[in-house]
Amino acid sequence: MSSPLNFHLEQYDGPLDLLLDLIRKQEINIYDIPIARITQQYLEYMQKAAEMDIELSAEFVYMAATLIHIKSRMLLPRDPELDKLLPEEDPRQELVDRLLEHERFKSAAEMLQQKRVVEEAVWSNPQIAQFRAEDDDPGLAVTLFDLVKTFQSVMDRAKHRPVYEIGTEEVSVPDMIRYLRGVFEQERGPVSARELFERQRSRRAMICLFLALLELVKLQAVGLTQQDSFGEIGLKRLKGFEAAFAGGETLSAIEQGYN
Amino acid sequence: MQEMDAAQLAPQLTEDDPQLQAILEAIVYITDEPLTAQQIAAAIEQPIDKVKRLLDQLVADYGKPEHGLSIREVAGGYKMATKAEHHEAVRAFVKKLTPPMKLSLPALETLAVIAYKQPVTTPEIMEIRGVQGAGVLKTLLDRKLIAEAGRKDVVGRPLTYKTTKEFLVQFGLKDLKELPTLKEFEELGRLELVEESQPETVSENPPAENA
Amino acid sequence: MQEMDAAQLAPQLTEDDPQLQAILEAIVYITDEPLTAQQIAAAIEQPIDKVKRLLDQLVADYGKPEHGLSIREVAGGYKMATKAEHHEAVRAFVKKLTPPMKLSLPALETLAVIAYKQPVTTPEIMEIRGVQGAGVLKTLLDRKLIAEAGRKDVVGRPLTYKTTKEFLVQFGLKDLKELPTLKEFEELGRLELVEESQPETVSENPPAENA
Repeated sequence: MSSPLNFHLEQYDGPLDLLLDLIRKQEINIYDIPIARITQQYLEYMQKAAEMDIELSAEFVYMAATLIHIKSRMLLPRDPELDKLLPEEDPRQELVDRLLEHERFKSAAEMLQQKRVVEEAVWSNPQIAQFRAEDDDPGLAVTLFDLVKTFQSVMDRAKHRPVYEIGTEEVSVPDMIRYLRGVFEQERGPVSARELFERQRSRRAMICLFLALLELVKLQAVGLTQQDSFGEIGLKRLKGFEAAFAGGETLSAIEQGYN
Repeated sequence: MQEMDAAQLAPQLTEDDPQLQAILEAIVYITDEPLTAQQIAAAIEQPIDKVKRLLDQLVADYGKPEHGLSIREVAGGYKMATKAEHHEAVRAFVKKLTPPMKLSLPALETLAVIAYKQPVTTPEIMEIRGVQGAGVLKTLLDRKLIAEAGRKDVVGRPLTYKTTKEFLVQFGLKDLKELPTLKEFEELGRLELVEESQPETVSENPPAENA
Repeated sequence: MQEMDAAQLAPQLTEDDPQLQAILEAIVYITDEPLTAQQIAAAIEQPIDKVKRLLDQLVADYGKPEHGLSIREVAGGYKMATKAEHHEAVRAFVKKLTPPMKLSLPALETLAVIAYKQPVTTPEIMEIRGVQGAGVLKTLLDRKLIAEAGRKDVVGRPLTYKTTKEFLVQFGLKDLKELPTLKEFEELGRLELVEESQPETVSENPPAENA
């Protein structure tokens, strides 16, 4: 049997698209689908696709099974007496419903497409920016999706940051030096010492942080600043920062000292 | 009461109408998002009726063929833009503008399903489209054409989706009610089918339309 | 030569004048830089005389008091703008527009961290975001999107923060359980990789310019 489809093997978005195409191209009455013929053509398509190494998704296989099942149900002779008592639904009914539903949404998609075409031919040129005061920052309009997306990117960033797990009992002075190195590689301005200490989740971590800071001050990698007496103590990387970590010798020396 | 007010204020109103209409024109011109008559009326402290009437007058005025601009009702508000029929001439001058965003057919289909069935879950969308995978959802979310609409009260409490105001704007719709009903699409489909063979038993009840 | 062309085309020209005037209006509207009559005439391939005449007609039309817009000759070119006498009204209007909820990126990031990790302390937020400074907390507190949630029982007893009812309202959530999980979000992304290999995302920029 010659196929109604010129098998340049169109890519179908799913089995419903393929079935609709078969039905519409042959001007078949969708309410009375010749299921045997359609099943054969459907399987032919799958065959050709396989020959051409086109991978069809699992839905195509599932639909093939559905078609064959409907076909076999149509072949089964019906008991006329039973039919009177319990008239059976046309085995094709559910498939027809799905096809029609799918087709309606395809039409709706086309309608949207057409509307887009019109909108794409239309331009507007709002001038509101000229009337907005400079100090009100337009910022971002925010949706729930933005919120999740933002959280996701924050988490991703956190994953790729050289941060050392702190707060565990295992934390050591060299750990803290590495941690501080990470902080000051990102931060050039002064960092509040109080905030750094607040971040620590154990007493041990705080002690290690304190010792690590002393080491870095000694190496002249980091300097302490204080604006006024009893004011906030700030930490700032110094010129010696790069040199202190170059080669890794200093670090390993300190490491040995504490082990 | 309205009438009485109108009568009382009549001379004044008539007098400042052109002035007010001019202000409304300027406002519609500068705004980037479609603003409703209510929003405009509240902001300029004028009666809504009058504002609405003058806005509709503006819509009608700009509708005339000698205007290359139009004021349209989109997403419940008023928006000024060039008319589509002049797109070729205008396009020559807007090359620098961002290219229109293209949506793939799967994305459009998914959008159509959401537009008609909202709020709708991912499994429901996949069921109608007959394919697995809802990857285009992220694209639609990124473009702000759809948004999350809470969770459905079924097992697994899946997320549901709805279309946004941006959707209305991008597709030039006044509101969702302006969308043709799904039934209308079905009828179109049936008209296409040459009516030689009458639908058989199966067609008695066309699937219910849940728009 | 110009004149000869014009003479040849004369009858046709007269007929399509309103059409051309509409096109000129659309062009003057859409361009930000003042365009000269020469530039416009060349681009739309129309005689300069006619273009000039119609542009002047447009200038006169918009000059009428019922228009809030004007087309003016600036720097040798034509430019559309709101009329100066309505600037106060327009400025007042813009000021009164209730702005949609807008948040800066740092504020949004902080809010996201609080939403998912609450109750959470400032050091923890900074730790997760990988930045110093928590100035945006005040913004979020001012907007009533977050609130204090007691002190954490660790060294220093830092304050913790949580999201508020207002947060739920703003994001259309029934309760916090409705927040999409990161897993759901990742699935969206994963599905997209599978399905979407076409160049769907044409433009990086939001299509603000397209109506």
